[in-house]
Parts: sequence; C-alpha cells; structure tokens
Amino acid sequence: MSRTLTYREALREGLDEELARDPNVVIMGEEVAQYNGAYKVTEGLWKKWGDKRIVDTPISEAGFIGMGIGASMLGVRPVMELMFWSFHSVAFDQLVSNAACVRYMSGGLCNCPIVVRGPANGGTGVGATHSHIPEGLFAAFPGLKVCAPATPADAKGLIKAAIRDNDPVYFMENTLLYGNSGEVPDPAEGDFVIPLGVADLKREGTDISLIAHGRSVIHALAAAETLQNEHGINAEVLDLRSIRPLDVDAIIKTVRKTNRVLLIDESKPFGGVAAMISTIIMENAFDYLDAPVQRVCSIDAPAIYSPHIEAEQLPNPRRIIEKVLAMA
Amino acid sequence: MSRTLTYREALREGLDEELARDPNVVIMGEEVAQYNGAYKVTEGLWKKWGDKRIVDTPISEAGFIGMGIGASMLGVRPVMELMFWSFHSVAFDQLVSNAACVRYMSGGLCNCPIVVRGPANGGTGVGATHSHIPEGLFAAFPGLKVCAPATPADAKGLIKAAIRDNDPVYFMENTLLYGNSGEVPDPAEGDFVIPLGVADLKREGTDISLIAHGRSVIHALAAAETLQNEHGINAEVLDLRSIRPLDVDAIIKTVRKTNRVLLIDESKPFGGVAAMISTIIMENAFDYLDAPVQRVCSIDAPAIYSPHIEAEQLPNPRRIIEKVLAMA
Amino acid sequence: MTSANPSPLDFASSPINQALTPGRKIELFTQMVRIRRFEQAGLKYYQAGKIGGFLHLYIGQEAVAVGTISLGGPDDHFITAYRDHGHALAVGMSMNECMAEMFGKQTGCSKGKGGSMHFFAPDKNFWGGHGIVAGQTPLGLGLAYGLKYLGKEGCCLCYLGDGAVNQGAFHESLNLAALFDIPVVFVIENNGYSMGTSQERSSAYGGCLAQRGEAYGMEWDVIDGSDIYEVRAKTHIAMERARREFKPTLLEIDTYRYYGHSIADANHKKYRTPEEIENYKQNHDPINVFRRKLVGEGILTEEEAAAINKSAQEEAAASVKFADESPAPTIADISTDVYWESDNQTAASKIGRHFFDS
Amino acid sequence: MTSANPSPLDFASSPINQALTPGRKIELFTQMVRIRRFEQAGLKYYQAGKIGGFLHLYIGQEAVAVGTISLGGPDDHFITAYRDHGHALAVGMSMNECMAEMFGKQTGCSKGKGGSMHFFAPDKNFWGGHGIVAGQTPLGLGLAYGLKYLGKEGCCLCYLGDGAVNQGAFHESLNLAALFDIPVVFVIENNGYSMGTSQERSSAYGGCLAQRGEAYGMEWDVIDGSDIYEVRAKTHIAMERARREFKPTLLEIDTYRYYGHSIADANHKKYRTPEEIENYKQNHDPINVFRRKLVGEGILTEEEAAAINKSAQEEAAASVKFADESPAPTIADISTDVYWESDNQTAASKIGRHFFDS
Ligand SMILES: Cc1ncc(C[n+]2csc(CCOP(=O)(O)OP(=O)(O)O)c2C)c(N)n1
Ligand SMILES: Cc1ncc(C[n+]2csc(CCOP(=O)(O)OP(=O)(O)O)c2C)c(N)n1
Ligand SMILES: [Mg+2]
Ligand SMILES: [Mg+2]
Repeated sequence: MSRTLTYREALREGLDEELARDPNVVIMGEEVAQYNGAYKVTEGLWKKWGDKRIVDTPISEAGFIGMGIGASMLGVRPVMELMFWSFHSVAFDQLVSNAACVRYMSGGLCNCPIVVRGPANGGTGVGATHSHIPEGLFAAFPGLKVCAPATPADAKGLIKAAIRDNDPVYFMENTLLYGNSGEVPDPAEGDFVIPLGVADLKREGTDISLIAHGRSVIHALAAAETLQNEHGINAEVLDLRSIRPLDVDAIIKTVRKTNRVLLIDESKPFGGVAAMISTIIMENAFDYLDAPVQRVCSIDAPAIYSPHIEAEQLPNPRRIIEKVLAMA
Repeated sequence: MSRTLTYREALREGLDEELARDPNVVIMGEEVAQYNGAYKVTEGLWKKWGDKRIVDTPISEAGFIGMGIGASMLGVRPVMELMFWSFHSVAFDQLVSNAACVRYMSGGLCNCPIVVRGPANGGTGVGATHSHIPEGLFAAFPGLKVCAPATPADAKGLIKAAIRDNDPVYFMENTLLYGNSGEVPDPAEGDFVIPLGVADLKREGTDISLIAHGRSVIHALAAAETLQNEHGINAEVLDLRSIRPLDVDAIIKTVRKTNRVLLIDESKPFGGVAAMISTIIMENAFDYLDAPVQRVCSIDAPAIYSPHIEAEQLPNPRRIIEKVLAMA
Repeated sequence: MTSANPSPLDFASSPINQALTPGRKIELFTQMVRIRRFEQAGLKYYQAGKIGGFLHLYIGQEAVAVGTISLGGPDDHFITAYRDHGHALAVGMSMNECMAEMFGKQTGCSKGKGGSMHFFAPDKNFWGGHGIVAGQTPLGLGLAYGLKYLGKEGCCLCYLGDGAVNQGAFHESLNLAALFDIPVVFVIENNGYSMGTSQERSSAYGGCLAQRGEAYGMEWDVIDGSDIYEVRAKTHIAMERARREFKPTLLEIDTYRYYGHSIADANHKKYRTPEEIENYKQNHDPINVFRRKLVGEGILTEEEAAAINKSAQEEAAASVKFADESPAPTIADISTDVYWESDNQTAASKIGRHFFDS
Repeated sequence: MTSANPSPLDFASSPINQALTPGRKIELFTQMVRIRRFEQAGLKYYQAGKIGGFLHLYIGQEAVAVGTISLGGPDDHFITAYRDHGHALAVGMSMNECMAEMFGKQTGCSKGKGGSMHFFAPDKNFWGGHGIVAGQTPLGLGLAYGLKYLGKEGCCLCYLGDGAVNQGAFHESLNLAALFDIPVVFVIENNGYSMGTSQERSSAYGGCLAQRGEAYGMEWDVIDGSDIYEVRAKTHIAMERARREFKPTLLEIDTYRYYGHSIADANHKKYRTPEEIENYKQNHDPINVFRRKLVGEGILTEEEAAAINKSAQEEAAASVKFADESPAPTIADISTDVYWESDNQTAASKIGRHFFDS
C-alpha cells in the first residue's frame, strides 16, 4: 500500500528512517535544526533527534562541508544541506578537491561517505546567484555521484540510497517540487530504496524520446500529454534520476525504440547534462538516429529575476512542444 | 619579420605591451612580482613596472580575485594570475557569481574587464588537486569568456585581446607549453592581436578532422604526421584557440570537408569542451557525418601522480592514432 | 542589539554633526522615513503577489544606511548585500526605479533582471545589492583598491551582516585591506540574527565581532545604530582614516530588524521573544529617536514630521503605480546585459559564437 | 623564525618531558635524523629524475612533527599539507612506502597515485598530505568533530603554514572549532615564508599569527620550534585542553626550512639572506640542539649519534633501492580507487555507468 506524500515529506521520511537506522548519520546545515530548515525539509527532525544528530551551522559552507568530509573519513555519515545548491560556489574546493579526490590521492585508503543535498533550480525569482544548476558541473568530476529526483517516491528512495552509499553523493532537489504530491510506498511494507544509476521510464511512447531529469521531467510529461492529445505524437519520457552513475543502457534502449530524441535540461546550453547525453548518444547509438538529437535548455544568460519572464528562460512545456514539432 | 619566442616569452611580451599601452592594466597574483612568477611568465615585469603595476598577493585567491573584480568595475583592468588554474576552486564564487553575473544583475550598469590567467593542465606530476582542466567548466557560464592558446603567437595575440576585452576572460595556459618555441610577429611591424572567437586551421587535410585546443593541438599535429606517414591518412587539425566565444563556423566547415571528426580534449570525459563540440556538431552538421564523432579525453579518474603512467591518462599521439585507426 | 542604556556621549555635538544645517538634518530624517514607507509599500505588494523571490526588509536599521551614506563625498563608494533598499534610497536612487525593479519591470534600476536583492546605481557610487553572503566583501575591498589605484581621495563603505562575518572571503578581505592599506570601511550591520540564528549561535568571539579586526592590526569600533548622530560621528572617523591614511576600519553597528529575515521567514517570532522586538521598537527605533531629537532641538515639529511621513507614503504609492504600469521585460531581454561587448555591438562581439541557444 | 635568545624556560623539566625515558628520547632523536636523511635521499633522486612533480622538503622543521606527534595517543589524529614527509615518518610510516610513493610506484603508500604531497596512513591516524593551501584545515576540524561525535577521548592536530592562515577556509574552521567546542589543535608551522613571500608581506597581524585565535575567543600560544622539549611541553597543554575540555587551540611554532619552498624554487637564496639561513643552521638546528641536550643529559654520546645518523642513511638508501625496484602502476590502475563502491565490487557499483571513457 502506498500513501500520498509531498516531495518534501518523502525526503524527510527518508532522512528520518536513515537517522533511525544508523547512529552515525548526522544532518548538518544552516537553519536545519531549530528553524526546521529554510525549506522545511528537516522540519521536526531536531525536536525528534536532538542537538547531536541535527546540527545548525554558521554561514560557513567551506568550513562545515569540509568538516563533514573530515568526519566522514572516520566513519561519521554527514548529510549536509546547502540552503541552495548555488552556494556550492563558496565551498567548491571542499566539494571537488577534497571529497572527489581524497580516495584517489590516498590510493584507496580513505573514503568519504557524505551526502550534500539541497535545492538546485531556477524559477523562483531569486536571481542569478541563487539559481545555478550544477548537476553537470559536479558529474564531470570522477569520484563524485550526482542525482536529481523528480517525484516524491524517487526523492525518498534515492536519498536513502545516497546516504548508504560509501562515496560522496550530491543530491539535487528543487524548491518548485517540494510541494508536489505523489504515491510513496508505505514503510510498513519494507525498506524502500532506489539504487543510484537506474533511469525510470515515466511514460511509454513510440514517436520520440524526451529525456530529462528533475523538474524537467514534469514539464516533459505535461508536454507529452499535449503532444498526444493535440498533435497525435506519442512521446516516451525517460527520467534519468541519477546523473552519475548514469543509466546509459536505458538511454540507448529508448533511442533504439523511437529513433528521435529531445533532451530537456534546466542547465545552460554550453555543457550541462544534456550535452553529455547528446554525446553519449552520438557515440553509442548514432546509427539509430533518424534525426539529430536536439535540446531544450535554459536560455543562455544568467538567471533573470523578473517573474514576468523567468519561466520563459527555463525549459517549459511550450518550449518542449515547439521543439518537438519543429523536429517532426 | 617574426622572431622565435617561447610561449612564456610571448605571453610576457603581450603583458608588457599592454602594461605600456594602458596605465590601468595591473598584474596581480601570488609571487608574480618579486619572485618573478612561479613559472616565470612575469619575469622582469616588477623590476620594469614597479609595485603599483605588478602586485604580489597573499594566498587568498577569493580575496584578491574579488578585489580585482571590484576594482575593474571602477575602470582598473586587473590581470590576475592563478599560480595554477586548479586554485579556481577556492575562488569559485568570485569567478562565477560575481564576475559572470554582476553585469546581468545590474541590468548592464556594471562591467568587469578582468583577465584571470595561469596554467591549466595535467602532465607534470602534481597530482589530482593541481591538475584540473576547467575550460569547459567556465565556458558553461554565460557572462564569461575562455581561451586556451597552443602556440607562442596565439598566446601573445590572445592575451592582448583578452586584456582589451571589456568582459571577464579566463585565459588557460599550460606549464608544458611554456618552454615551446615558435614564430611570433615582430612588434615593430604593428600591434599583434588575435581576436577571441577565431579558430585556426593548423593543418589542412581531407580524411578526418582532429579538433582540439591547448596542448592537445600539439598532440594532434604529431599524430597527424604519423597518420600521414605511416597510414596514408590525411588529417586536418583545427585549433579552437578560444572556447567562448567559439568559432562554430570553422567547426562546421571542417566537418563538411572531411565528414569524420575526432575531438581531442584534456578534460575528463563527462562534459568538458569535447562533449559540447560533439553536441554542436550533432545539432548543426549531423547530415555531413559519415561516422559518429569520437573523442580522446583524459582517462576518467582524478589525475594520477605516477610519472610512469601519467602521460597515458592524458590525450597523447598514441591514443589519438589508435582512435583514428579504429574509426577508419 | 543595543542595551537599553542611553549613550553616555552626546554625539550630536561632535563636529561632523554640528556641521549639519537644520535643512540637512531634516533631509536625513526624511530619507529614513522614505525608506520605511517604501518598504512597507513593497511588503504590501509582495503579499499581493506583485513581487517575486525574496524580500529582505531594512525596517529598524534605517539610521545605519542613512547615517553612514550621508558622510559620502564624490569619491566615496558603497556596496552591500541583499538587504539593500535602505542603501539604495540613501544614495539617492528613486523609489520608482527601485519599486519597478522589485516588480520585475523594464523600468527597474536593473531592468527587472536583478530584483530586490540587486539594486545598482554606479552613477551614484552604489555598486549593489549582492546575494551570496559576504561575496560582496572582496568587491568592496576592490572598489577601495581601485580608488587608491586611480588616485582618488575616497573610500568604500562595504556593508555586511553579523552572520556574514563567518565567510572565508570576508576574512581574506580583512587581511588584504590591512596588508595593502586599502581605504575600505567594513560595516557589520549587526541586527543580532542571521536568519533564525542568533549571533551567539553563529559566531565565536571575544568581546564583540568588530574586535576580530585586531587580529589584523586593524582599527575597529562599535556603534549604537539607533542613534544617527553616533553612527555619523564614529563612521566619519573611520572614513577619514581611510581617505587620508589609507587605513581600513572594521565597524560594528548594533541595530535590529523588525520583520523576519525575509518575508518568507514565518518563524521570526519564534526565535525572538515578543519583548525583545517590542523593547527595540519602543526604545530604540531609529526614526523615533531621531524625531524626538530634532523636535528637542527645535528643528522639527510633530506636524512637520507627520507631513514628511505622509508625503513619503504618497511617494511610495506613486512608485507602486509607476511600477505596476511599466512594461515587463520581453523574451529578447533575457539575452542582453550578458556581455558588454555584445551589448555595445563591438567588432569583438561579432566574432565567434557567444550564445549557445539551440 | 626564532630570535637568537635562548628559551628563558627550561622545558626539559616539564612533567611531559620528565616522563620520557632515555630510550624514548633517543627514539625521538632518531626520528628526526631519519626524516632528514630520508629527505636528503629524496632530493638526490629527485635531481636524478626519479621523482616527479614537487618536492617540498621539511629539513629544518623536524622537531615540530616529531615533537607534536610524539604526544599522540591511540585516539589522536594528524593531518597536514603537502610538506608531509616529516609527519609521515613521525607517525610511523616506513621509508620504503614513502620513497616508493615519491618514485610513483605501486608499492607506495598511495600506490603511486598521490606522490610526495599525498602520503596517507589512516591505520596510523594520519590523514595526509594535502595540496590546496589550507584546504586540509576543515578536514582536520572534521576529524576532531568525528572523534567527539564517536565518543573518543582524542584530538586532531592539524598543521598548516604561515602563508595558509590567509585562506578563508581556515578562518571558517577557527570559528567552527571555537563555536562547537571541537577538540582540534591547529598548528601553524611558521617557517617565515610562503614560497618567496615573507610573513610580513603576506599577513597583517597584531603581535603574532596565533593571536588571530583571540578573535574567536580561542586559546593560543607561540612555541620555539627548534627545541623539541618546548614543542612537546606547550603542545601537550593544548592537546589536553582538547581531549578533556573539547577546547581548540591555535599554536604557532616558529621554525625554518633550509631548502627552497620546493626543489623547483631556485630563488630561495634571493628572498632570504645567506646570514639568515646560516644563523638558523648554526644556532637553531633542531637536530643539533636536541643532540647537544641529550649529550648534556648523558643519554647520548657523539658516537651513538653518528651511528644513528649512519643507520638512517642506510635505511634511506635501502628505501631508494626498494622504490626503484618496485613495479610502476599500470594503465588499468588509473581507474581504481575512484569510488569505494567500485573498488569493493558492491551491488551498487554494478548499476549504471560510473566511468565515461569512450
Ligand atoms: C554563501 C551563502 N550562504 C547562505 C545564504 C543564505 N542566506 C541569505 S541571508 C542569510 C543570513 C545572513 O545573515 P546576516 O549576515 O546577519 O545578515 P542579515 O540578513 O541579518 O542582514 C543566509 C543564511 C547565502 N545567501 N549565501
Ligand atoms: C589555494 C592554493 N593557492 C596557492 C597554492 C600554491 N602554493 C603551494 S604552497 C604555497 C606556499 C604556502 O606557504 P606556507 O603556508 O607558509 O607553507 P610552507 O610551504 O612554508 O610550509 C603556495 C602559494 C596552493 N597549493 N593552493
Ligand atoms: Mg544579521
Ligand atoms: Mg611557510
């Protein structure tokens, strides 16, 4: 039996279950404890688990993330919230030099079982410095793992897998998904964990593959409905869920099935996840393409503030539909 | 008439000429003045230009790069050396939030005419934290410009264009190129500036296009010779020189000519410049491809130290040749 | 946050305040009132859904921006964080351009691209409006470096919050400022909280936050931010030190915000007691404190004060109308103001691809 | 750098040094000698092209690593920067694994993947060997945090250089350490220079660098690093404070390096006077100072000291042979030690693509 939870509640349930399972799991971040989290993901956890397990930090991202990395080498399992993933910029060295490289530089003597999580998205009017989309950026570093769930169930299943993983996992959420509801299996029916590296076919189709992750999946699903109803185009929607490890088999499978691909990715168009998926298809499924792989990304500028226009900078159903129709 | 200069000397000459041309040009960085530069690029400049124009900084990359950004908004034109580009990680916020976004967030009221330069390469046994290859990483941020010259002449021409540019330009050099020699036009014959955004066809060919930048160009040229001499394959070598702005026309032109492309890029294979070029070719020249675009990147792990094996992790002529032969 | 004790010193009689004409004093009072009314209008329309993103109100802190910025000469510059409305109005930006910015309109000071956190007016020596905590501190250092480099006798006032002192970039900036003799004055606006975290829970310190300056051999001072005369008197000393001796100072100005961290902060009555908020409003409200002083000095009557208030309210209402009626940016506007070269259609902008929209 | 004055206090008689048996004293002396001979061998083979990358020698600083690490119990941990050979040998790593690491061999402590800057021995509580200046300081904080979290009575000694104090991450670490009561001891090994930049040219400070701790209400002390007894006596106090009261300390240990910043630093005789170098070698060499004391105490004869020296030289020579004859990593080795899950062939490692080689 499953219940309906919001994405936020599902995440919280996942965190709570892992706090219960393993006494070494500790949640740290700005305002995660007494304030219940800037976006209320950790609401109630401090009350339940107390000061040792749920830790408020000063505004020192390099300091507390580095602290978590150091503690993780001793066996503590810190789950660190970045209030916005955009604040990775002030902790970048800890994230990409220490967490990603310490195992390698030590010839495998250390490992770093941390999770860094928080929202990574545009669309909320918080401007250029708060709307970075860093999935592709971090997935580019061997030693790191990255995932970005789109639904409540995926959020819960993946956060639990991320916490149990013995490598650093960077977990990208979305403030615009926190309130979305969806079915999530009942804990009474067993531990619900979704392994990293498995894409999910969120909609079956025959005419074109829409490949996306995070909130772009929601847009792709909406676009697919319109394409079906108004244009008779039957689109398949593949949700990558995890960016590294990446389910390359699922990508190739959908390409072989539909022979046409549109990638949807909130990244800016230089680089990002979409450019990598396009390249992977080029290298692995070129002969199955009936047309070049295309992309819908954010318009290539820093994130604009204006609420009147912000949604147009991002992928959205209208832009997806137009692109699909232009490809036909 | 041109003279033979090393890449290091050519850069220095470019810096020196710009210091002479514009009193607002100031060079800052760790050990750039009294020590003459960790890699001696700025040798002699402090003696010639003095404390005001050539400034030694403490080991505070976020602090002094942010300082340069702030000063640039007032019209100073700082050229800042990162002793290694790898140290971008401790200044990342200044590099991608302030430099890249301040113009946009102010609706065009500010601009940020800075240059950040230094070596960005593997291959010198300095290990994982000193061998990051960040061209693709920074080119992904609209608001930034990125270039990476391969020859002494390009180094001089591009550094001068970078300094004159009124936007932030991130200039990636290579410790293994500093000692390379090449022809550089004589200053007596006029100001030698190479605009950003123009690729250079370093070798004409008919059978396959090798597209590269930085030191990978040198490897591609060496591989092309062997391919010609030993395998009768006539490879064209396109040197991108500038990553953003990017000479997309030149890329498409060579694809249309040879119909086969191998990209060579010292980046790790997830993302990087090569994945972007592959995607651009997919989107703009798909119909001219006789085979999928392929890549030679660094082997997907943090940079290994061991001098016995390090060169094998990077693109090198052997790996390029093998890949070309496998594509034939 | 200040204690309830009255200032032992009479800063009204310090020379820099003695030099104020009655008209100028009323101007400063008016600026403080205008900031408050502007923000209250903003709050109303934020709640009505006309403004997106965050809204960080400055109400309660007005004497800091107005007092410090009133000391600025032609070569003095200013930069702050996201809580920037007070500074923007104090440097002389119009309510219209500021309100329109919050409404996300083309007529906004940043063309609707920045929003509430990113007001800019380089023509008035105001360099924003920045969102990353303490990320503006190296920029403020750099503005001051630039002034010295360009041979100007001026300084930069760089504002930050009490929570921002724990960011690495700020520490690097302090060291550089002291080491290089940079004419910068760092102003910690200490409103006691960084979001829901009190100063005690975010910072380890000896006597006070400003004392951290000692570690760098830097002068520092603590100021009661509810008294604009004290703010001016002590900040003036720091600015003169910067302008004449190229020596930086770290100031801590104790103040208070009445609203939550941002308007999205629904918790702010939980982490602060109602008594604490009430005490400040009653005893330390910078506008009331200054009004009473001006009335006491015989410069202002309560009626005149009420008129100033009314006119500020009307100005704010008019700015709302202006903002509401202004045009929104278009999709094409998304792609401008990225590169100076492209905006200016220079030769350089026409070579190679700068934008990668597919 | 220390002044020429002799220490006014006799640290040999402090309890922690009184507790040393003669045998243990000779052990400490031997460790210092071994570090020096190991590095001299390294230097020779670096110049012969057997070692790549950087080589940052610790020679001149030996009493710091040996003295501080000698105080470690089973739950005390250590982490440092790239100048890590001294610490590695002091925690008990073998010359063989260290030399082989520098030679880039499979038998190296980090399998030839890390090199000179990245020696690690977690089984000996040694966590590296880090290349980004001050990047290890939050890690050291975290090790100490972990010790407290896991309920161990131990501390972490986290070493950094005098140039590293100006990195933001270190400042954030100091605040967190003091705020959270973390059992960490930060040890600034002040050798007077960061590459070619003297302390005066890189840092603004009041009395000394350690005094920066005051800004965070943290205890601090300054130590003469040429006297291993003083190093031990004062560091012991800090470690006890950490272990028993969970209070951090900031120590500054004055010392000196004889060689350049790294062996690539050909300039080091330009930014330092020959007299300065000679003075240190003559009057403050930590090995000579300790040898003389031990001889004075009647624990060691000059002949024994010479024998220790000789045996260290032989051990170093043997390690060169070991390193030289060891196998190099293969191309396949490049792709291991990236992910724990992959190395351990877990179920998780088999799902999805982890590596993107094309
Ligand atoms: C690097 C970074 N971390 C976190 C945030 C989120 N954030 C914005 S304001 C703020 C609190 C800052 O408090 P303080 O410095 O005291 O300034 P105040 O808001 O009181 O003016 C936080 C945590 C951010 N914008 N940047
Ligand atoms: C962030 C960063 N910036 C610059 C460097 C280059 N670098 C390596 S060591 C060093 C000097 C450090 O001096 P100090 O901290 O005094 O340590 P010492 O070498 O004297 O032991 C510099 C500039 C680096 N590794 N990391
Ligand atoms: Mg505050
Ligand atoms: Mg040093």
